[in-house]
This record gives sequence, C-alpha cells and structure tokens, in this order.
Amino acid sequence: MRETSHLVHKYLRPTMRFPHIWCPGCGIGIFMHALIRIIDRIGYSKDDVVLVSGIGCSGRLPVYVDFNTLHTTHGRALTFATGIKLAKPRLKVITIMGDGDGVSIGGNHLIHAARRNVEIASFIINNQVYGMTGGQCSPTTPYGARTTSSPYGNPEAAFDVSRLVEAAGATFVGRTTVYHTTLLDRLIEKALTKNGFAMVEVIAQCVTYAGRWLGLASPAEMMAWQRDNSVTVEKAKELNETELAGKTIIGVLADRERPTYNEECTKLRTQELKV
Amino acid sequence: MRETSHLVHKYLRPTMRFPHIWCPGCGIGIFMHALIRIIDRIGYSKDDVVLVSGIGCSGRLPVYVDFNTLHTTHGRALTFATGIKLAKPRLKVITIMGDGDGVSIGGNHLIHAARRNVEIASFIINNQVYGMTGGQCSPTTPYGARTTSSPYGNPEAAFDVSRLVEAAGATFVGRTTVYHTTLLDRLIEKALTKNGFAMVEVIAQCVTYAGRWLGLASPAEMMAWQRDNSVTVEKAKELNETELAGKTIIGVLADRERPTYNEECTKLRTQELKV
Amino acid sequence: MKRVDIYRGWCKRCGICIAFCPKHVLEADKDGFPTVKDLEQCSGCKLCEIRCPDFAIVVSKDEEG
Amino acid sequence: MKRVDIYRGWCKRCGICIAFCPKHVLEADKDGFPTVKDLEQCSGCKLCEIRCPDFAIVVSKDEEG
Amino acid sequence: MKNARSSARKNSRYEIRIAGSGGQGIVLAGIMLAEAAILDGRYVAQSENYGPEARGGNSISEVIVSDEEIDYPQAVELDVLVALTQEACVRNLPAMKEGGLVIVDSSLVRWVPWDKVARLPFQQIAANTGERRAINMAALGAVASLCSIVSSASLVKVMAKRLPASKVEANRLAFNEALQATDKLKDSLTSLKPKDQFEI
Amino acid sequence: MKNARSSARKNSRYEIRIAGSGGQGIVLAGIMLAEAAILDGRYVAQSENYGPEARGGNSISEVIVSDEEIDYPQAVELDVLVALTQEACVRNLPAMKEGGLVIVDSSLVRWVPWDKVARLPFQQIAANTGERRAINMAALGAVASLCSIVSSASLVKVMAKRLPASKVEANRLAFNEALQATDKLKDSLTSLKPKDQFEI
Amino acid sequence: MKKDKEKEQKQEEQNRILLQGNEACVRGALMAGCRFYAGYPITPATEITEVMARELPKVGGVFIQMEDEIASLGAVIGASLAGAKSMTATSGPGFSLMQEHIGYACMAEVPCVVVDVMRAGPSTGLPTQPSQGDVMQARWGTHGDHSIVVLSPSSVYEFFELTIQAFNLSERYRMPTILLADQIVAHMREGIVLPSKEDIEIEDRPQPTVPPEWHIPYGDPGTGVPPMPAFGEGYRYHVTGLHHDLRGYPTTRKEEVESLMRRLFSKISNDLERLQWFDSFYTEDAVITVIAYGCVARAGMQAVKEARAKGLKVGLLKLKVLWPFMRRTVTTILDSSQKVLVPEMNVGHISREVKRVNQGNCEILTLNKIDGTPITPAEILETLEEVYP
Amino acid sequence: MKKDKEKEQKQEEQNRILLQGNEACVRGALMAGCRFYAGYPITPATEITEVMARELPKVGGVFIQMEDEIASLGAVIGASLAGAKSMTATSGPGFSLMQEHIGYACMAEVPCVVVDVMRAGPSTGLPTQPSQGDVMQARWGTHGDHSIVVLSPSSVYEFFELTIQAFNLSERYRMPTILLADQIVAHMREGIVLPSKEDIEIEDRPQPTVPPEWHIPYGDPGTGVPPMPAFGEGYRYHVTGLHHDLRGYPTTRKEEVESLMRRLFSKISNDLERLQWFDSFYTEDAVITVIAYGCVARAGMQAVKEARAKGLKVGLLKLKVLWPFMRRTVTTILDSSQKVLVPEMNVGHISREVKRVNQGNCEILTLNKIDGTPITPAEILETLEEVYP
Ligand SMILES: Cc1ncc(C[n+]2csc(CCOP(=O)(O)OP(=O)(O)O)c2C)c(N)n1
Ligand SMILES: Cc1ncc(C[n+]2csc(CCOP(=O)(O)OP(=O)(O)O)c2C)c(N)n1
Ligand code: SF4
Ligand code: SF4
Ligand code: SF4
Ligand code: SF4
Ligand code: SF4
Ligand code: SF4
Ligand SMILES: [Mg+2]
Ligand SMILES: [Mg+2]
Repeated sequence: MRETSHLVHKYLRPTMRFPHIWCPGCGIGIFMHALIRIIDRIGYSKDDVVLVSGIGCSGRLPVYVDFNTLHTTHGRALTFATGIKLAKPRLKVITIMGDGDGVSIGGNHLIHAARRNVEIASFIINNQVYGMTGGQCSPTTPYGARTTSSPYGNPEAAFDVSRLVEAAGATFVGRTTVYHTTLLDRLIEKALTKNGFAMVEVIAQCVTYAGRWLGLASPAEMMAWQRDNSVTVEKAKELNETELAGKTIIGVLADRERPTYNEECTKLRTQELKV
Repeated sequence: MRETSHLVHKYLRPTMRFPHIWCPGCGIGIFMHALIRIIDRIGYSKDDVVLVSGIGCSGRLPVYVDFNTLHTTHGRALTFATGIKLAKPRLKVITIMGDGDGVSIGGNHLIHAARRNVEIASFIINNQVYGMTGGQCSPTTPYGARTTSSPYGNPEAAFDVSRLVEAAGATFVGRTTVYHTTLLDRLIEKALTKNGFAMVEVIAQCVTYAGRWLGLASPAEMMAWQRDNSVTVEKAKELNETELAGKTIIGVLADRERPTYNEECTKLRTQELKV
Repeated sequence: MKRVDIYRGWCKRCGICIAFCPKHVLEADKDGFPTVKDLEQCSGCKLCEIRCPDFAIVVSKDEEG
Repeated sequence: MKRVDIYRGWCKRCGICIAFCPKHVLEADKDGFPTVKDLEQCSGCKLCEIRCPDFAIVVSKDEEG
Repeated sequence: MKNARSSARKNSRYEIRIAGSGGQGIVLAGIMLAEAAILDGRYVAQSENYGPEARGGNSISEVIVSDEEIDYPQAVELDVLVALTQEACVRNLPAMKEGGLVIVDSSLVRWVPWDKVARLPFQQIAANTGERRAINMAALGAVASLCSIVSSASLVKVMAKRLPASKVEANRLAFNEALQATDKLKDSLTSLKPKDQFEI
Repeated sequence: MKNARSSARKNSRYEIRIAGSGGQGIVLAGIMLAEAAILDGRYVAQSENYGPEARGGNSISEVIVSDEEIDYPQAVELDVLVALTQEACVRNLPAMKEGGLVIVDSSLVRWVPWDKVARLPFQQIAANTGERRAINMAALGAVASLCSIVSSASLVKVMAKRLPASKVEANRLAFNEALQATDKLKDSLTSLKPKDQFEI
Repeated sequence: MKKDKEKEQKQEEQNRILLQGNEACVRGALMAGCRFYAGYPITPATEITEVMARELPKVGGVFIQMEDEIASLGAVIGASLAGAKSMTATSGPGFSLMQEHIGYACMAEVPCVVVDVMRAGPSTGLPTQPSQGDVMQARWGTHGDHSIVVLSPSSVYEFFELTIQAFNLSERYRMPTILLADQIVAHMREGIVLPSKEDIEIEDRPQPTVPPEWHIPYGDPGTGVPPMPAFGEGYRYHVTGLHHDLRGYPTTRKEEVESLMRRLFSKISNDLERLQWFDSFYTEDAVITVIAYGCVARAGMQAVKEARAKGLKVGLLKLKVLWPFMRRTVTTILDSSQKVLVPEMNVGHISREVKRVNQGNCEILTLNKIDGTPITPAEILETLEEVYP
Repeated sequence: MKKDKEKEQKQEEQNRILLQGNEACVRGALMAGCRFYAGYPITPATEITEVMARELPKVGGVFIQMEDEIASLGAVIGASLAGAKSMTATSGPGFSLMQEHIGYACMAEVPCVVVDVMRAGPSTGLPTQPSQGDVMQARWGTHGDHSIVVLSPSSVYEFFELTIQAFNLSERYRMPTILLADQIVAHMREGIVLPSKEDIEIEDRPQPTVPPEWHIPYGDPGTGVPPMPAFGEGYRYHVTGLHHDLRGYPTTRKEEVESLMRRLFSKISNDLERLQWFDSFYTEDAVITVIAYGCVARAGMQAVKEARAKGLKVGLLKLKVLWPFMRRTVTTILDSSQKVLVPEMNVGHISREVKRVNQGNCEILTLNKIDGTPITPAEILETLEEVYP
C-alpha cells in the first residue's frame, strides 16, 4: 500500500498501536492532526516540544506523538507544565486537557496559570462531557442535558470557559470547533507562538456520549451542528442578543501583552537582587 | 462599667475570650461587626444562620459568634457550605474566606459554586496577603510587592476577584472596603438576601503584614488609603482609563437572576422524575 | 445628649476611631487609648463604633441625660 | 491529477470525510469505508484529510500522473 | 498446576463467557443470561471486562451458574465460549476447559483452533429479523439450545423486561431462529470427535 | 519525678528563657544571645514558641548553652527567666529550676512569687536611649551581667551584625546601661536569701 | 411446616434480583437512610455515582456531582452536619485527594461513609483492574493520629450489607467509616435477595437529651460519643478541625488536647469486642488457616473446599472489618493453627498486622499479587498443598 | 600536630553559625544542587518556602509559590523531568493533599524531595505544636503499592545533612524521598558548621550512555534504575502514571505490569544494606535500648546518659531512616537487648514495625504522647527506671 499522510508519519510514534484508541469520528483526532500540522509548519524541533496532558480521552493524545510527552494526573497538567517551563525555559510547553480535566477538577490551576502568565500553550478539548469515564456531566455540559450522571437533566449551568480564562488574565484566548479547520489552525498557531499564557478552547465531538442530548447520532451530524451553531467574533458584533442565543462565539477572544513569569524570574535574578 | 455595644453582645459568645485574636486595627473585626449588624437588621433567627469559614485569620471569625459555626479546612469552606445548604435548604448559609483561602487554594470551589448557583452568601476578606502564616504573597497581592515569600518583589499579577467570580456566573457580585461602611452594610445585606450565589469582596487591612508594601504603618493610614484609592462603579463610568489606573472599583458589580441549585433539585424531584 | 463609651478591656489602641471621627471628638490618652475630648461636637454618627474592629466603642443616647 | 488515498487499516468508517467533501467526491462502500466515487471533481482542498480523525485519508498530487 | 485448576470445579458449576467487540451487546447478553438463570432458581455471578479500550475494543461478559452458592465468582475454566469476533475467539480459547464448547458466528469467526465448535450465522439471523443489533440475542438462542444451564422460557421473560418494547419482537425472533437452528445440530454435536467441527 | 528532672541536667548546661509579648523583640533577643554564645565557643540550642496567637500574644524564646554537645534541645528547668510582662512571668515560673534567677522589668512586672529576683527598669532604660524598642537589648544587658554564659563583647558584636545600622547605637546604649545598672547589684544578688527581692 | 419453608424459599427466589456490587452499595446506602451524595466519577466506582444520581431524587434526597473529590467529601461533611446521612464513593486517586477531609471528619466527629473501590495502583495504575492496594492507606492515609473503621465486602450481598453497617457505625461513633471494595466485587453481578426494611437495624447518631443551654457539644456522655444535634435545630455550636475543648473552641492546653485525643480513640478501643466481624469455615481443626478478605476470600473459600476434598485440614477466616484490626479473632486462629496463609492483592498489608500480633507460635505465610489480576483458587490451593505439613 | 588540630578547631568554631532547622534544610538542598522549589506556606514549614524565595534566585534557581500543595508537587515533578533537582515542603494538611502526586512520582520514577514538618494532628490540629504523627502516612499515604524512602532528622545539622542525602537518594533511585522533620527540629536553632562543597558527596540521576534510538526509557540496566535523560535533551520518551511497558507506553499486560512492579520494588529492596542509617550509643551492653528518632531521640540521648550515670545499662538507637524500616539494624538490637523502649510523639508508628519484626524474644515497650508537647528526658528516664529489670 502506498504511504498515506507523510506529515503525520513524521510525528507519530511507530512503536504505538494504530489506529488510535479514540472512537470512530471522535473530534480529538482532528485536533491532534491539526496540532501536528501546525507544529510542523512552525518548525519546532521535536526535541524542544513537550506535550503535557491530564487524564481523560484527550489525555491519551501525547502518547501517540514523538515529542517529550507527559501524561499526568487528572486535572493537574498545568502544574507539571509550569514546572517544566520554569526549569527549562527554552522548551515549547503545550498542555492538552479535557473539559472535566481542565475546568472541573483542574479549574483552579487553569485560572492561576492564566494569572501567572507562564508561557504555556494550552488546549482544552471541550466535548462537553466526561468521555473517559462514560458520559457524565462536565462543567461545560449544557443546562438540562441528560447524561449518565444527570438522568433527569443537568441542573447546572455551563461555564463559558473562554470568558473565565480571559477574566483570569490570560494573554491569549481563542475558541473554535474542530469543524472550523482554518480557524483551528490559526488559533493553534497563535497560541503556540504567543509569548505568554495562551488558551484555546477546542469544541470537539464526543460521538459516543455527547451526541445523546443533541439527538445526534453520527459524527458528521455533530460536526454539522458545530458549523451551524457557531458565529465568529466579527460576525457576532453585528448580531443582537436574540440572534446570538444558543450560538457559540468563535475566534480570537483576547490577545494582549504582559511579561511572562519566566521574564519576571530573570528580572528577579538580575536587576533586582540587591534587596 | 456600663455595657458597651448591646448589639454585638447579643451575638458574641460570652464563653469566648475577648478581645478577639486579631491584631490591633485588623480589618476583619470591622467586617465582623458589620455582618452582625446586618444579620440583626434582617432579623434571622440565630438558629437558622450557619457561618462557615476556611483557615486563615479571617477563618477565625465564626468561633466568636453565636450561630451554627463551622471552621473547615483551608480553601474548602464553600464545599462544606454547599453540602449544608443542599441538605437543609431553610438554613441561611454564609461563608467567610480569606484571599488565600478563597482564591488561591480554594479558587476552584469559588468559581464552581458561582456557576452552580447554590444560595450561599460568601464573603472574601481580601487583605491581599496571607495573614495567618506570616505575610506571604496571595493571588491578590499587587505586582511587585515585597512580602515574606517575594523578597525581591511579587512577580505575579493579581486577580481581579470580583471579575473572575462574575465571569464564573455568580448572580450577585459586589466589592467594598471596610472603610466604606455604608457600602459594606449595603452589600452584606444584598448578598444575604440574594436568591442565589452571592460574593462580596471585602478589602480589609492586614496591618501586620500588608502595610509594608504600601509603606503604611498604621491601621488608620491603611484605611485612608482604601478611601483614597477607590471609586464607585457609578463614578468609574465617568472616568477614563488613566484616571482609573490603580483605583479599585467598588459597588454592585453584578446582580442578575437564575434558578438556584436548590430550586433545580426540587424540579428534579417533582416535575421531571418520569424519565 | 450623646454618650460615647470606650471599653478599655477590649480596645487595642489601633487609633481608627480617632482618625476617622468627622467631628474630631476623640483623642488618644497618654497610653494610647481613645478618650472623648469634646463630646459637644459629637454628631452621633456612630462611625467610630462602626469602624472599631474590636467592638470597644459604643455611641448611644444617654438615657439619663 | 489528484490522488486520494484511503488507508483502510486506520479508517474507522466514521463518515466525516464523505459528509464534508465540498465536491462530493467520496462515498461509502458496502462495508462503510469511504471510496473515491468521482476523482475528476476533486479540487484537492484536503478538507477530507484535515478532518479525518484517524489520519486515514491523504490527498496528494499524483507524481506519476 | 493444571491439576489444581481442574479440581477447582464443582460439579454443578458452569462457566460461560461471551466475547466480542464493543457495540455487539456482549455485556447485556451476559446480564440477561444471568437474570434468566436466576429465574430458573440458580445461583449466578456475572462479570464483565473491557480493558481500557472500552470503545470498539474487546469486550467480555462471563456468567457462572451453579446450583450451590458460588465461591469464586470469576471464570476459572470455561465450559462454553461464545465468540463474536475472530480476535475474541483466539484470545479466549486459552481459558477453555478441556472438552468445552465454543460457539461462534460463522461469518465473523473463521479460524477456530478447537475441538468442539458450533458455528452459527448469528449475524445473518439477526439481519433477517430487521434488527441487526439482535446478534447477541441470536447467540443466546444457541446457548439456550446447547447449554442446560438456562431455560429459554426464562430468557424470553428477561428479554421482555430488559429490552425496549419496540425491539422485543425482533430480538425474540432472532433468539428463536437461532435456537431452532441450533437444536437441529444438537445431536451431531454430542457425537463430535476431537478436531471435528460443524457448521450450518 | 522531680528527682528525674533535676538529674536530667548536665553541669555545664545552662537554660535561659526570655518571655514577653509579641512586639517586644523576644525572639530576636534569644537569637542574639545564642549567636553570642556561639562566638564564645559554646554549644547552643535556641527555640521559640508563640502559640496560635502570634499577634500580641505570649512570646517565648529560650536558649540552652553548654560546653558540651546539647542532647535535649528544649528547656527542662530554667536557670534564668527574663520576663517582660506580668503574664509572661507568672506563666513561666513553674518551669524554673529551684534556686534559679528571675529577671524582670520593674515597671511591667509587679508581682513575682519567686525567691531570687532581679528587677530592672528595662523599659525606662530603653526609652532613655530614644529607642523604645530596645527593651530587649536592655534585658540582654542584665543577662550579660548576671549570667556567666555569654560575654558582653560577643553580644555587642552580634548586635552590630543583626540590627539595622541606624539602630545599633541606641541599642548598644540600652544594653550597656542595663549591664552597668545590673553589675551594681550583682553582689547583693549572690547573697540573696529565699524570698529576698531586690530592685534598682 | 415443610410446605411453609418451601413457600418461603420460593418467595425468596422470586425476590432474588441480579445486582451489580456498586448498585447493591447504593441500595444499602438508601436503606440505611442516606439522603445526600456528592461524588466525582472515577472507574471503577462510577456506577455508584450514576445510580445515586438516578435513585436519590426519588426518595427526596440530594445528589450532586462536585468539581472534584476534595469538594465531594467537603459537601458530604457539610450535609452530615446539617443532619443528613451522607456518602461519597471514589477510587484510589480520588481517595488520595480525600485524605485531608477524612482527617477533618475524624477530628470534628462527623459521621459519613466513604467508599473506595480499589483498582490497581500506584498512581493512575490500571483503572479497570482489581487490587487491594489501599488497605494501609485507609488506615493511615491522613496526617496525624486518629482511629477509623474500615469494612471490606467479598460479595454483592455483603457490599449491600456492609454499606448499611458502615452508616450504622459512622453514626454510632460519629466518625467517617470507610468501605474498601475491590473492582471485582464492585463490578460483578450476583443474584441477591434484599431484606425488607423492617428486618434491618438502623442506627442514628446520638441526640442530646438536654436543652441547648445544657448541651456540651464535645463532652463525653460516658460512651465517648457526644450527642450530635444537626445545624439548625437550636443547638448552636462550633465545629473545627483544630484541637478543641469541650465546647468545640480551639485550645492548645495540653490537658484539653490529651483528653480530646483520649476520647476520640476510646470510641473504637472501648468497642473492639463489637467489631469482630468475620465468617469462618472449617477453622476448628485447621492445620493451616487462610485469612482473606474481599474477592480474595472467595478464591480462598473455593480453594479450602477443594483442599478439604483432598483431605487437607485447612480452613478460612474471612475478615469483614479490616480496621480496627481484629486482633482477638486473629489471635484465636494463630493459637489454633500451625500456619496461616494470608493471600492479598497487594504487597502484604493485613499480613503485616497478622505478623505484628503473632507471638511467634504460628508460621505466617503470604501470597501476594500486584499485577492487576485476581488471585485464583488454584493459586491458593497450590500454595496450601506446597506448605501443608 | 596539636597546633594544627587546635587551629582546625578554631577555624571550625569561627565557621559555626546559628541556623534554624528549616534554614539548614534549605542550605542542604542548595548544596545538593536543588534549583527548583515550588511551595505553599504552612506552619511550621513556612520558613523553608520563605528562605527558598530569598536564596534560590541568587544561585540561578527558580522559586514559585503555587496556588496549593497539589500544584506545588506537580510543578516540582515537572521541573525534575526537565532536569532540575526539585523540592517542596509542607506540613500535615498539605502533605495529605500531596499524596496523589507522591504516588505519581513513584510510578513515573521522578526524583524529588518532599519535606513534611510534622505538627500535631489529625486535621488542622495544633499548627504550632510538635508531633511525629505522619510517620505511617509517609509510608502508606498514597493509594496502591509502592516503596519509598523516608528520612528523619533529630538536629539542625542532621536536617542539613539528611536534606542532601534525600536529594542523593531520590536521584539514585529515581523516586520521591520524604523528609519527616518535627516542629521542634524545624524551628529550633543550633550552632552548626556547614561543610564545604568539596566535602559533600552529591549524586545525580543516572544518564543514558547510548544514543536516543537505543535508549529504553524504562528498561532495567541491572540496578533497577533506568537512566533518566531530561526533557529537551534529545531523548524523547513518554511518561505516565499508568502501568507501562519498557518504553513507557500504557499496558495492562500482566507480565509487563508485574515486571514493572518488581523492578520498582527492587530499587529499594536490593539496596536495604545501604539504607541502615543510625547512630547508636551504649548499645553493646544495654539491657534496655531506647529506639527513637527526631527530637525524641534527643530526649532519649539525655535520658540514657542520665540513666547510665545512675548505673543503668541502657542504650540508644537513633534511626535516621524511617522507611524502608531498618529491620536488620533493629533486629540486632532485639537480639541483644532484653527490652526495647520506643518513645514516640504519636500513638505508636515505628513501634508497630519493631513489634512486627520481633521474634518474641524481646519485650517491646512504648511511650506515646499525643498532646502536642514533646517527650522529655525525664519521662523516658522515669520509664527506664520503672521497667529496668
Ligand atoms: C483524581 C481523579 N478523579 C477522577 C478520575 C477519573 N476520570 C478519569 S478521566 C475523567 C473525566 C474525563 O473527562 P474530560 O476531562 O472531559 O476528558 P474527556 O475524556 O472528555 O476527553 C475522570 C473523572 C481520575 N482519573 N482521577
Ligand atoms: C492545606 C493547607 N495548606 C496551608 C495551610 C496554611 N495556611 C493557613 S492560613 C493560610 C493562608 C491565610 O491567608 P488568607 O487565606 O488570605 O487568610 P488571612 O489570614 O489573610 O485572613 C495558609 C497558607 C493550611 N492550613 N492548610
Ligand atoms: S468516548 Fe467520546 S471523547 Fe472519548 S474517544 Fe469516544 S468519542 Fe472521543
Ligand atoms: S495578621 Fe493581618 S489579617 Fe491577621 S489578624 Fe493580624 S492584621 Fe489581621
Ligand atoms: S459618633 Fe461620630 S462624631 Fe461622635 S465620636 Fe463617633 S465618629 Fe465622632
Ligand atoms: S477603634 Fe476600637 S480598638 Fe481602635 S482605638 Fe478605637 S476603640 Fe480602641
Ligand atoms: S480533497 Fe477536497 S474535494 Fe478532494 S476529496 Fe478531499 S474534501 Fe473532497
Ligand atoms: S474521516 Fe477518516 S476515519 Fe472517517 S471515514 Fe473518512 S477516512 Fe475513515
Ligand atoms: Mg470531556
Ligand atoms: Mg489574606
């Protein structure tokens, strides 16, 4: 058989078993493909890239790719990433977290990493459900949705993750779906090259568990839903509240500058040491 | 000697040792006085009030007052409070947290409680420092401030706690200083009577540790600083960015309605039980 | 006629009441405790009472007065 | 001339590539695997490749073609 | 060792494992088998196993049935293996008891290196009922026919309880079809010699 | 019990505790005493204790000085207690060794139910230097005079190192004043009878 | 008579239902009066959370999924203080996170039940594989000294039964009770007959018999367990994780600290006799006794029966209470058996205790497995045959 | 010659400085090569955080105060993977929160040092009072089976010295090493002489000797400890808390799981001989030996000297390594002494171990105190006199 994607073959670990562990049509794979594509485009050396994940379906991503890869504990990826980046600032540190992982149990680390401005490119794969443990509510599950832990409907409101992280002080915040491939690529690239803490919320389909409350069966239907229920930041400005109801705003949501933690550390060491 | 404050005597525990544990001029006492005043004004029965705190100087508040009082672990007051309110909805549940307590180690519980909208009136005594453990940085310590854990200046930016909690979905958010007595009273009253999760950020002086970076020695100087560096939300609207730089905006920052978690629970139990 | 009572057993001599009395009714004695210097001036605004971190000062109408 | 290669060993028959090909180049075979129905129409936009969660589809210029 | 294992069996203890891939209804089939055995007044212990690759990976459900209380609740040596994928078959053969019976779907499982094998077209039987997912019930039909541990009456009862009303009929059909098809070759089965295999 | 405690002492071991309230510089005084003893070539162990009420509450600093390595690093029976508040005095008397010496500030501590007491006006001495907070150094002056465990030369050295340059002078003054004032009544002290107390 | 019995048996059989261990746990909890559950999903305990979400609202209880395990146990303790019997369930990683709050509940004397369904560790380990690796952690996982009760079921029915007992003990002693199940017991299904509510004894926390002014929140009424009024019932008191005096106010006074600690320990140490829960089989004349718990006890049972069939005089002691360690019960066995075999799916936790209480008369053998697979009857039998004198 | 020695001694005296235990710990860490510290303040460990904040930037290291203890240990592990020797310090409540990550570091084999300055527990307890209540927790606090090294200093100098050794051991074995200090040792100041850097032996984690393609991240090079290249040095590999194969990839295969677990345990169990760190005094002819550690060993020393002065043949064994339990060393004492007295500021942690390894020849006595006050020489002496045969 003729070789398929030359690009991914350069980055996937041939020692791993493929196809990967994710369900047919799972959005995580689409994100992974994009991440590899952009890393290749930017041209990082594989040796300089560290991929850190928590626990969840999305947490299984790093094992497949030939970087320095770290599968940590549930919710804590950013804490490990912080240590790595501070101990060896030349590394390009990337975190991959699920919505339960990064925003439920790991929510505190997320807002503090944003505040602290450690230069980490962090991606939250928001499939609005706990995939790995079998489809329970996450903090991004829509109100009223029936899941395995909300059999009568989810009584809780969902976080607007991007808004929260923006309010916590992140220097870059973006949101996209895996359907929006151009935006996905653009946001990944911006996050990776941002000098500061960057977070991209990637809305991705969990076909096995999250399709239920949408009444959608197939991966393609879920992606069509992503397409039909998103509006870009630019477009959103032209729409009124009723038109925006139920829509997800995608695009660059914040992009600003301030010194990173590493830069501050250098300052401490050099200029300001004379107490 | 003639009796002094009749009001506090009604609420303080005569079995406790007074004066209380806090340093001379500490802002926590001013807040405590106000809290008692408003509880009395609203007219709650002492039996129905539950005061829950974490660990910190502010965490020592509940022991002095004659309610159902609970001194929990560092950072977790809101989790205990959630259990109490859900198990016995008729109780008026109030949490008192420090800025380290409520926003550093406890930051996740704070944003999730806000999202979940459990009807708790929560007060964060923001003295911008870890008082109890001897003056280390907290997530609200100003950038550059020298503390016992940032001897060369704090390399981290401070949270805007109120903004964060607002972004997390709280139905009521207010900020005041202990200097602004009328606003303090008003916000406490609004928080206590809010049907939903309410958070008030109370800026209070830690005279022992936080005075240092302000170069302020006395409690009165610190309170004067509070007076001179705050602007009300209303006034802030009239000011431009330069005029607002370094100022703390005080007042009601968010006030909106949505069903509380208890109300949702009742719904689950009654209407929607037929799966 | 107002009364301003200071409960020395609880007062920690922080000086807040003195500093922010709008009518300058209070002053520190030689040990640093607040004392009433000029009761006449007192408006009964209770700011001293409200701002005292130690519940050590009470403003009231003097019942007997 | 374009080439669209589908690597069956990795393909999980999710149908995404088929659903979103703007030119309707792909269709499912009887086992559910995507196959190229109408290569002529292919614009080489690579959307199928990009959206495949399993890296199972590759669009390329046929070197020999 | 082999000795110890073999002796570790009670007479009335009967172990059956259903193995296949996620989505084939393996777990449900095991549960229904167990519930039916309970209706028949037997003791049961059922467990399943899906490894970390829950999704589309290998799935196992095993049922132990006995007339006495069950001591060890996990399978030790299988009396019966029902295999619905080739991989499931090969992976689980080592757990078989000598002389045990392997039941496979004739189109999904081609290679069965075992002595005593029943090959039945469950997939096809299910497809014929219009309910392609009834493959698990078809497999239970074969079990009901070949294994004495559970009555088909009880299985039918359980089906009515466990399945969505709209699907009961098709599933029962698949079950019955498979049961009858299997009944037909029951006799040939008992006379099987090592290495014999039969197919319908 | 009492026996055991008493015997638990080495000959060269000397225990001194400085007690007062937060803000009186108790801890610093203990540290400086310990450092001075080190300069004198002695072994030291210093520890402090402030309970949960760090702020304004009771504060204790204790120093054990010995010519040999120190086994148990906490005070067992105090040779000397320096008390700078009434409460500190009363609370710590039970820890005294029989025949030990209590040094108090004559204006802050009125009631000293002990045999051998030196009362000195540390507060006043400090105030006279213009540095009211030098009360702790004044107390060290008395210690230097009355206890053989540390040389005043070393204490002066440590002062220069530990205190902010601007404050060294005033503190040294307070130290010297107290030292001299105490020296004056040294002799009367050694001849003290039980229940005798002296004051300057 | 015979007919009656037959009828009864028939009745029983009709009531026999197939339940998963985790489901049985929920049934037990509800029957014990559990009305509050806060949890966070984790394999292999997730079904407890899911079934609670479904069942609690039906009985007027409250289910909440919290943001993590720390929050879950915090909420459980809060709900218990408000008067609700409360519970959470987790597995190793979550159990590690709960340690601080387990200590808090011990110190503040708040009844609650914590289920840890053990999977193979350490760390994330093997999420779907069984283990008994958390036995020592259940006893010693939180900082500082405390006593605690830990139960471990070996069957679906026992999971049901011991959940009820866990609630009873936590209410009786005012302390957290820990249920250590293993993945096998939690995930397997067995046909069991649930007793009716009337046949079950339910204990509730002691209540004050005096009016609020007279109530001393942390006084010792003689049993070591102070009455515990719920928040909001007029008995206003202070609860803290600091050492406290009889009123609950923080203290550092040595005497008060000591008397608090003494009382806390006395609750269990005075009641050890009542906490000897076990089943024993063929132990009277056993030359070797197998001491086991959880799913391993099931393998032990089968192995022992087969060994007996072969003429070996061996027996089984199945422990239901792991902590406090059943010294008395085990000592009896150590006295009567020549050897004791302790098979465990860990590096040897309970066997350490057996060795500790052994006076040197008995030979203690261990059989340990930490590869994520269960110990089989064959493995135990083989060992028994090998070491049989 | 004599003059030289005098001069040396003089020199030494001049170098003697007064250091607090917590400060000495920081000095030790820096000398051992620690270049990353992440922590969260807590009494009585806060000074370690504060002094690190002051000292680390001076040597080009990184200090960060994290949002909590979980994050602190997470960052420490991350930094260690990036190649920095890393450490955190906490006390009981924070130590409880760190348990999940301690297990992670064991499983992923990441060197790091965790200091727990013990205060009286359980729960918030007595934040400023000493205790030894976390000894068992340090061994068993995380879920699942693992081995771990725990050291405990009894003086300011030992705190310095054992911190260096903690780094050495953590690097040597690629596992977290825990330093259990008590509040007394942490807070007291003693005059100590710090050795010069040249006199200290520093160990670093083994490095691969083969090029990246040939490096097997979790292979056993014979020592049980695979070489550990830092992230970013060309050796790209996968790190996980799941059970993993030789490459670090997740596995559930029984054989791979077992061989991983075996290797993890072998690191310590094969090196037990080297981990017998103790000081013994007068033990040769002792009728009773006191076995103690931490500040209690200091009381023990004084008591033993006084007892000797009274003619009692008693001795002291001071343990510096608490885990792995020094079975060999203790057994020697159990063989030679008639009685052993284990005084501890807890309900009896190490005494359990002593009892476990005792073959019944020796009488084991305990002296326990959990009221927040230290055990005094008088109390030990009294007991010695009472039980002296
Ligand atoms: C401390 C801890 N708690 C719980 C779990 C169980 N757990 C594993 S993944 C997961 C949630 C997964 O959801 P998400 O983070 O959204 O990732 P997804 O699987 O959806 O990609 C949970 C709760 C765990 N591993 N550790
Ligand atoms: C788990 C845990 N970590 C750390 C501590 C130590 N600690 C007690 S209070 C405190 C911070 C206090 O600061 P803040 O919350 O701002 O309260 P304040 O004292 O300023 O009122 C800390 C770190 C603790 N008790 N528990
Ligand atoms: S369960 Fe959901 S998130 Fe997980 S692999 Fe399957 S589709 Fe993806
Ligand atoms: S340390 Fe600060 S916050 Fe604490 S009591 Fe003193 S002034 Fe108040
Ligand atoms: S009541 Fe007002 S005017 Fe009177 S003393 Fe107090 S602050 Fe001054
Ligand atoms: S404010 Fe209160 S404590 Fe402060 S000086 Fe006035 S009366 Fe005293
Ligand atoms: S490259 Fe574009 S046009 Fe061609 S098959 Fe793929 S999606 Fe269709
Ligand atoms: S998108 Fe990929 S996995 Fe899905 S059907 Fe197409 S080629 Fe197969
Ligand atoms: Mg998710
Ligand atoms: Mg604070």
